[in-house]
Amino acid sequence: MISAYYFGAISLILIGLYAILTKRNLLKILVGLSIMETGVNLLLISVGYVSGRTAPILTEGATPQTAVDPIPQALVLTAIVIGVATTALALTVAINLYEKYKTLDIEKIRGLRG
Amino acid sequence: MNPQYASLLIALPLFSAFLVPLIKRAGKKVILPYLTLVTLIQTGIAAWAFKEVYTTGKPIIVLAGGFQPPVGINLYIGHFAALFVLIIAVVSFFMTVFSMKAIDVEPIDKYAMLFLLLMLGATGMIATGDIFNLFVFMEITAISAYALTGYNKTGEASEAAMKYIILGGIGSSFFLVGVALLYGSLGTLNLAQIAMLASKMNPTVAQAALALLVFGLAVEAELFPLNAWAPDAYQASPHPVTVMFSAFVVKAGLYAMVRIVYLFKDTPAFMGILNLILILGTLTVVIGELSALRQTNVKRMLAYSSIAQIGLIAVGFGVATPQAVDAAVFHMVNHAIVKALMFLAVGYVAITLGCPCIESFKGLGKKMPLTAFAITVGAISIVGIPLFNIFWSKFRLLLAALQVGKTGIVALILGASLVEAVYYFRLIHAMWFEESKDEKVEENLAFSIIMLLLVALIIVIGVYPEPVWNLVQKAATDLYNVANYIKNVPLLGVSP
Amino acid sequence: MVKRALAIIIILITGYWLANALAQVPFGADKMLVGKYYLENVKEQTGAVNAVTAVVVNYRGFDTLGEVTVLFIAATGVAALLWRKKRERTAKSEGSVVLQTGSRLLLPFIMLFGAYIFIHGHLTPGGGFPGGATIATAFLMLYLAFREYEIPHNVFEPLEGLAGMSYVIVGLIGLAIGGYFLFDWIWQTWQLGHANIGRLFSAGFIPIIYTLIGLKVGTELTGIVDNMVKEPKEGGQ
Amino acid sequence: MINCVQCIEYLIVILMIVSAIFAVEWRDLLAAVVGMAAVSLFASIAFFLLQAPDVAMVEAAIGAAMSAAVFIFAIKRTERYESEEEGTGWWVRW
Repeated sequence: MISAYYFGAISLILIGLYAILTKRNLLKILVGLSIMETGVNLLLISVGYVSGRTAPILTEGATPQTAVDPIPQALVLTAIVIGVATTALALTVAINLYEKYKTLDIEKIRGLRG
Repeated sequence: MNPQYASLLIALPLFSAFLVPLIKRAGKKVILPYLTLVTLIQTGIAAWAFKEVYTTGKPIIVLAGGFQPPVGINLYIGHFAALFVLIIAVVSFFMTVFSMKAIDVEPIDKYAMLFLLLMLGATGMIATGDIFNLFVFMEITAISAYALTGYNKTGEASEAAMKYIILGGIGSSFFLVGVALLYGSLGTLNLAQIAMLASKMNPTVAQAALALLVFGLAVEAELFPLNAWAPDAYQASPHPVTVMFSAFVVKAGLYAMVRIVYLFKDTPAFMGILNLILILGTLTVVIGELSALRQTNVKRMLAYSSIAQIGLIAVGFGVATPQAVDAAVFHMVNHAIVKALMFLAVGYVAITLGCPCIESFKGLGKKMPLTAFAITVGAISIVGIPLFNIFWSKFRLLLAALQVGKTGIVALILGASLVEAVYYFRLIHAMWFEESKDEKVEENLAFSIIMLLLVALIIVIGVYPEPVWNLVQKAATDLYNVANYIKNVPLLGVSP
Repeated sequence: MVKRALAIIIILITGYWLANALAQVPFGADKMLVGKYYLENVKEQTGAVNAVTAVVVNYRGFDTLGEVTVLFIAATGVAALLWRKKRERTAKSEGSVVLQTGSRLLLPFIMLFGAYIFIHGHLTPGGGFPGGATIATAFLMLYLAFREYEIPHNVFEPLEGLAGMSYVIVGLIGLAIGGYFLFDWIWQTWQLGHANIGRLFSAGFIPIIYTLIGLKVGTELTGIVDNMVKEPKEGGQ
Repeated sequence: MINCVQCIEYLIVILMIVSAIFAVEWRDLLAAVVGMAAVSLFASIAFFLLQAPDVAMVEAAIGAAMSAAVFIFAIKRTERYESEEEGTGWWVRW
């Protein structure tokens, strides 16, 4: 039996992948990419979770024995920022493409072919 | 000198990139000379690190923050990393000179920043000793590469950048899932410690994690299913950037992949992953060579050829005997030199004559004799004619494949060389034996010197391969000998 | 339809394979190795109460430097790709009176809140990234409320570069004083603030770095918004 | 036996998946972006339940707010509706 969070994370990754593989609208593909990244982040956090423990903030009451793993949280902080950076750049490129081709349909954008 | 100063390899490009907005105030003219100066200093630091590593025979371990490895992040500048950091710095230096002529699209200051950060990303990918830090550097490389690909702001450039971004996004997500699996079963992110604990890992998880990591890095390393971006990006990006892609960005990706896979050398998951790399590499070679055959745009043709060569290197790493790894690393070095020369020359032709299409190359021997000569030497070398450098690496690769009795790979290498011969001799024929009515063009002195330098390097390595071969063998041992790698990293005693 | 079916099949296979591998990584089990070391030593070694902050800034400081760089690249890339000779804002209508007055009124408070988030990063959840994003939201609000508004570019661009440079310089001072890049010289060499762990003036260079990160993230995100809002003027390239 | 915390967990995961499906399937791109922001918000609650308040804050501030804002600006400069044709486009091609 797989836990609810794992299930949610894998579903998000697969939904995002589905959007990337089948959609034709560029912004839709980027929405898919963004959802996929959220799924990956959720997966990383759930890997670091330890049942019954509290957040790794060691004020009164919380000891090292009762805190969850801080590393995945640090990793996800990084991953989220990287994700938004990629998204912003991708949208910029999409704007440039729209100015040139007046469409966001990837089937109609075919300047380069070998 | 304190070996920790090797961290300047990372700190210097970063600092200089952040300084550019202030430099810009002094005027647009100073930016490119400033870029040249920075890469020159970087080359100096890289040369110092290279000398240090190869004279003492010990890798430089940089501890960030002064924490010992599994706790803090470490940079591992071993024989391989030292060699490639030097190559990266030198190629970047040449490309800054080339940029002065080749880049006329505004805004130059942003170009300079992205250029420095692309160099930084590749350096970091090769030097780092931590798997998540590798991801961060991979993203630095990738995102600056996206921006530089689209830098010309034409429709084609934006399209290529878009393809690259989408594939890169999929790749980085896969990579992170792989990292999550690895971390979930081992509890550490340090490469040396992963290697130490690898045998304790559940084989199913190890196999899945490795496959995901290989797929994630295949975007940067241009292996088959995820390299659709490469020819477009090579064709559409500014010429100096194309050189950087081909000369070291790909290699950094490939190195990272091989480093991670070899950490699992003693586990049952290893053979399966090697087969995966072999299959991907073979497909890359076949498809790359066949696509190169029908190109009329020379830059795009070179791009496909570059992809095919990367496939050959991947096949060498997939065979994974010490000899094959030696040969693959040798091929990496040679390919970096040759492709830097080729893309530089073709880019130079494109900016002088307006287009990198085959028509510009007709009668190039009359118009730009020196450039045509450089392209010819590069082409002959890639095909694998004796007395040129790539002959030796292809030859060693053949020997290594024969040693383990994989005749399929022998056939692959020979077939690839044959196809290369066809399209490169077509180019050479167009350059020397076809007429053109255009005037002779004055060739730029700086570029001529760079090109002649690279040509000389090709021929010197071709005639006396031994010194470079010795260097390369040390570098390859660093990659292959994982036990030594674990021993060299001063791991703190954090154990279960 | 064939291709779509193919895509669905590929996705299902991937999902099954992922789930299979993940089943071997039990949810909720204690898998810590390095993490345990961090939790046990974080207070003595860094002085931070929030272990995540200590990991982000101290133990894995290199990652954070890279992360800041990634955002910097994105901001630079957006500016490079949207660069045109002449650009202007094309909003058709001014914001309503409520929006305009409200945003004027709220601006200082939002910025204060952002600053609070990044200065207290070592004590409470938060830190430079959400703090910077909060500051950027304040400017986003100004863009929405006023049709003609533009950020002061000649302050923001150098500030962005300066904040990044200062981060590298703090790291280089560590290299000069302690012998390691990004060494926490305030906490480990000068030993400032050892007496007040859990209060504001502790945790070595974490507050300094988080302030720099906050400024940098705020200016960069605002720069991205600014570039996205302005459209090329008709006739200008 | 299902206690209340688990109810909330299941509820959030289901809501997250449903909004992801809507985000992918809605033809109005503005609505799709709102769906994407909703995914981020629910993920942020999930992070909070998984004892990661730092990540929850960053996800809410950067993942949901900033990235949705940037998407909306991009939609303003391009077009709002996805075309009606059924898409089977493969971006990845040689």
